[in-house]
Parts: sequence; C-alpha cells; structure tokens
Amino acid sequence: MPDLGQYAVYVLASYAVSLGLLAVIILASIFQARRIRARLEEVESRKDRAA
Amino acid sequence: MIALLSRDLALAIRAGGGFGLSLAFFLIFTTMVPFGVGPETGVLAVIAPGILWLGALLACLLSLDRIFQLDWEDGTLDLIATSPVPLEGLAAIKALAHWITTGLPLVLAAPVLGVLLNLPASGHGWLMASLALGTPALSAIGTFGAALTVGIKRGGLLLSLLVLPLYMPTLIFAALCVTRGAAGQEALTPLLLVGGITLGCLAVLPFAAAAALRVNLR
Amino acid sequence: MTLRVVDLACARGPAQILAGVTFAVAPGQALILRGPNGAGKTTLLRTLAGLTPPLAGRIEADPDAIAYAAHADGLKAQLSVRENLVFWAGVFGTRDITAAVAAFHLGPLLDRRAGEMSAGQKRRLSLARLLVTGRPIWCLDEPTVSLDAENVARFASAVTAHLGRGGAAIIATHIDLGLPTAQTLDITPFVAKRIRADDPFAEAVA
Amino acid sequence: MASIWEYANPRKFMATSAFVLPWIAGLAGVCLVVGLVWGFFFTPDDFRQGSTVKIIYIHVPSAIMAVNAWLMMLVASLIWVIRRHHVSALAAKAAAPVGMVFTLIALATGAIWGQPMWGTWWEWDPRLTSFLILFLFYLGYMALWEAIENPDSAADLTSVLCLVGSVFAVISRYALLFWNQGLHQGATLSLDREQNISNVFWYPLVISLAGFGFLFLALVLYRTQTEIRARRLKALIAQERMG
Repeated sequence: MPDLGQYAVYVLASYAVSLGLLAVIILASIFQARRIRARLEEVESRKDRAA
Repeated sequence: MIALLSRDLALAIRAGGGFGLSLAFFLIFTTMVPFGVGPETGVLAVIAPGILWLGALLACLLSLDRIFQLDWEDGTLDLIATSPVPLEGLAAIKALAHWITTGLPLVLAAPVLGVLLNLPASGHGWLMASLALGTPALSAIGTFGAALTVGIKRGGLLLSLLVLPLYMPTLIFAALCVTRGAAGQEALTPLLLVGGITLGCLAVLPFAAAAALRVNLR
Repeated sequence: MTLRVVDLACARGPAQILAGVTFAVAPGQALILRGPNGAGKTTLLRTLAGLTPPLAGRIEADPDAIAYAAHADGLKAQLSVRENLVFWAGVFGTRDITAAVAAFHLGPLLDRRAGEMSAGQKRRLSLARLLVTGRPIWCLDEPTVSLDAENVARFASAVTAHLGRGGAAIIATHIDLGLPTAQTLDITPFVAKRIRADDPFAEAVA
Repeated sequence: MASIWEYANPRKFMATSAFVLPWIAGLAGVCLVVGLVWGFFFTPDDFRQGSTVKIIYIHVPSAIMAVNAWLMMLVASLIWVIRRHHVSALAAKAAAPVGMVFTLIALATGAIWGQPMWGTWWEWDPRLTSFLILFLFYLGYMALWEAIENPDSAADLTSVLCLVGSVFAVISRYALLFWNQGLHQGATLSLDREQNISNVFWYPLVISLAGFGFLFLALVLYRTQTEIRARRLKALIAQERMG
C-alpha cells in the first residue's frame, strides 16, 4: 500500500466515491435489464400461447 | 399574426391578471429577501443586482406554462395549426405577448425595487438596460420550454427543470453587468453579450418551439 | 376542387388505426363517416386537416382548402362573440365577419361573452367560425354533440346552405342529419388495428 | 463493416451488440484495472500536490467522458431526427444516465481534490461549475424522456432539447469563464502542447481513460439493448390492447 501521506483520506475518499458511483450505474443497468427481460419473456410467451 | 397578439393581450388583461401577476411576484420576492438575508443595507446593496435579476427571472418562469396550455386545452392550438398562420409565427407572437405582459412590467418596476434593496444609484440605469435586453431571451426560451411540455399533464415542474439551465448564460452576464455598473466599473461588455444571447434566442428558438409543437400536435 | 383521398393510412401514436382509405367528395356533396367509437374517425379527420402526417396514401385537395372543427371549438369564454369572430377572421385572413354573423343569426349576441352562451348558441358560433375561415371543405368531428333537436335541425340547414354554395363537408356523427346529397362511408372495413408499419419493434427482436 | 444505417433494424443491432459486448466489457475491465492500479501503486507523488495527484486517474477521464457522452447523445439525436434511426434515439436515451454518473464522478473527485488544494469543499470555479450545469442538463433530458408517453414523440422532443441544450451548454461554459477567473489547472491532456505532464503520469492516465471509454461503450450498448426490449414490450402491450 503506497504511503499516501497526509492526503490519504482525500485520495481514498475520491476513489471510493468514484468506484461506488460506477458500481451504482452498472448494477442499476443490470437490474433494469433483468426486470425488462423477464417482463418481455412473460408477454411474449403470453402472445405465443394466444396465437 | 397581429390578431393573435391583440387577442393574447386582451385575454391576459381580462382573464389572466396579465401585468399585475408577475409584478406582484417580483415585489413579494424582493421584499422577502431582506427577511432572509438581514436588513443591513451594506449587504443588500452588494447582492441587489443578483437578487433583482433572479426575481425577474423567476417572475418570467412562473407564467410560462400558461403560454400554450390554455390554447391546447380548448382546441385553439389545433385550429391555428391548420390555419395559414405558421407555427413559427405563433411561437414568436406568444413569446412577444409573454414579454409584453411579463418582461416589460419588470423592466419598468425594477428601479423602484432597486431602491428597496438599496441598489447604488449608478446601478439603476444598467439594471433597466440589462432587463430590457435580457427579458426577451427569457420569454423566447420559456416559449420553447412551454412548447416542449405542452402535452404533458402537470408539466409545470418539468418546464422549470428544462428552462432554468437555459436561463443561466443570460443571468450570468446580466447580473455581472449590473454589479459592475453599480460599482461604477465598465459594464458595457456584459450588456452587449446579454443582447447577443437575446438576438440568438429570438432568431432560433421560435423554430425549435414550432418543431416541438408539431410533434405534440401529432 | 374535389377532395380525393387515395389509399390513405392513418396512425394515432404508436398504433396504425386505418389503412387503404379511398374516397372522393365533390363540391356540393357531404360525406357522413360512420363507425364505432375509437374506430378512427377523429384520426382520419385530423389526418385530412394535416395535423397528423399520414402513414401512406395521398390527399388530393387544393392547398388551404380544408377547415377542421373538433369538439373543442377554440372559443375563448372571456371574449365576446364579435371578438372571437374577428380573431379567427384575422388568423384566416378574411376581413369581413358580417356574412358569418348573418348566416347564424348571431347579430343580437355579438357583444355577449362566449362563456355566457348556451350550448346551442356556442355551436352556432363555432359554425360561424367555420364560415369565417372561408375554406370550402369542412371536416367536422361530432358537431351535434350536446345539441337538442331544434339546434340539430338548424345545424343541418346551415350545412345544407354551405353545400348549396359549392362547399363540401365530411362529418363524423352518429345521428341522421337528413342532408339531401349525403353519402355515407363506414370506416370499419378500413380499420387496421396493428403497430405502425414503420415501427421496427413490431416483430421479435430476440 | 456494415454501415450504421443497417443498425436501424433492432434485430441486427441486438445480434451484433450481443457478440461485441463481452469483448468491450472485458477490455474496459482490463484497461481500468491496469490504469488505476498502475496509477495508484506505481507512480510517485507530485512534489506540490503530494499523493492527491493520484485522483487524476479518475477525475480527468470521467470529466472527458462526461462531455463526450453528451456529444454522443447529440450525434445520436441528429441521426434520429434526420434518418428516423430508432436505435440511435434509444442509444441516446441509454447514454444519458451513464453520462450523468460520469459528471457526478468528475464533480465529486474535483470537489474532494479541491479541498486540500483550495481549502474548501466546493469552489465556484468555471470548469467545475460547468460540470454542475452539464449535470442539470442531463437531469432535464432524462426527465423529459420519462414524462412523455409516446416513444417516437419522446425521441423527437428530447432530440430538440439536446440540440438546443448543447448550444446553451457551450455558451454557459464561456459565460462562466467571464464570470469568475477560476483556480483550475490548465488542460492536462491537450494534444497541441508537446509535453503536458511528465510521462510517468501520462501512460496510466491514458490507459484509464481508455478504460473509462470502453466502460461507457459497454454500458451504452447494454442499456440500449434493454431500451430496445422495453420498446418491444411496449409494442406488444399496445398490440394486445388493440385486441
């Protein structure tokens, strides 16, 4: 772990916030994708059953 | 087109409270500032230019969603869209009507409120000049925002979110102009820049507003 | 000056409502649009008026020939009858409103506010507005809603007079107006009820 | 290579993006890890700024990507308006949240970095403030998408907003320079100057910038797939409602 000196808290804080925000957008995209994909499959199967 | 303007002005006076509404807001906003900031005239004099401009800007913002909403609801917008009057003309006239009923009274009332906030005497001229040059841009941008959100129920809040970022350049230059004017420094450059932005808005935004109206009328 | 519509396809939002609509309306003729509610009468009229761009097909008519009137008749309650008519005359470029006022006996009502009038009187004012547009082809969407029998008869005679002067009318309505030269067009066979043809999301995207 | 006009067909876009996406995501991961780890562990401290210089590996790339995301949305909106290219409109909608997050990262790292250097958490510096304004533009753009029911009208209106917003964003940028001289450092990565910062910082910075770029591309492709499925879902439900 490099010696970050007196500014350690700032460097670590900015890395933590940034990686955190990236995680948020990535996870949000994944969950949204799963939700839409599930609803689409449900409606498509409903359509196939009806046809 | 003249018929449109005269009707809008007549309607504004007869029904919408027209000139008084935005003036009343501007007065109330300005009187509330010392309650929040404290009565020291020294402090007020420093922030007066910015506060006066913010008051004028918010007064314009408040009356934006009424620009198309009434005509949208009673079918007038559909009928005008099928008439020889181009939608670009309609947007320009609506912006002009909004400016006359809202922007112009603010320009005239500003010095009085400037006194309320202890604006230095040298600032009054610049205040009126910057308001006179800047408020038409606020009306043009506001008409564009109103055209974008006309089809949306309760689109008023969204309208503010869309329009306020577009107001920033005008606010920055105009407030700067009045601040420098009040401090006796050279304030012509920001004033010309405010005028430049306004001319740009008046030239382009009616077309953008008409495009948005056509989409909403589909 | 005949209005000819060839193989017209109309859409409302994401859905295509009508397809293959073909008809012609000669001067002096009226066309009554029949069909269940929501079948697409309003969409067809809005497409004819040029508000909604058609998906396909052609509308052949003289430019600026079609006047459109919907339920919402574009009248301002705070303005008087005269001011409303003068306004619409200004918008459509005709100067004189006396003909329209006389045609619908609005003389005594000229200075009354539109908000203070009965449904029948308001309908007469909106018809006068149509006359003020000076356009030969009227597209009317349910013009006789909220009208009693006596006003419906007066409306029918007004349309007949318009036809007499060489105008044409396309009216979406459920009631029988008793117009002499009226054809009827049932739009049910043209109903499409599918996603717009130009919408690429109509079929599976895997 | 197939021209982008073929990708107007969502099915073709889905097939190709499904194939390409894992590679781009992998590249993004590799570049990010290499760039950040190299920058964080193996570069010396700056004589003046000490270890805070390490924040550069996130602040500069995210700021650059925040602006590029808006430019991408502008181009996608133009393609939609001119060629009715449905997928590009959805790509613009998909890119907005990603661009917003990059703007947030740039703002957060800028503010945190500013604390030790300028002594305050938030400094009304022209460049930092223009990112705050960009953030508001993203909010407005996304809010307009959500507010409109009919997808095609939403695409048209948001495209007009994006065009007009871009002009005002540029004007605001220069208005801010006029308004407050600012403490921000000069351009770190300008191409015209021969030597921006010493090489030892430069390589990890470019790699992490590539990482951010690929990450943006991967996220946009992934989210566009979702938007296409959502549009397909809406079409199916509309069809069902029509009976």
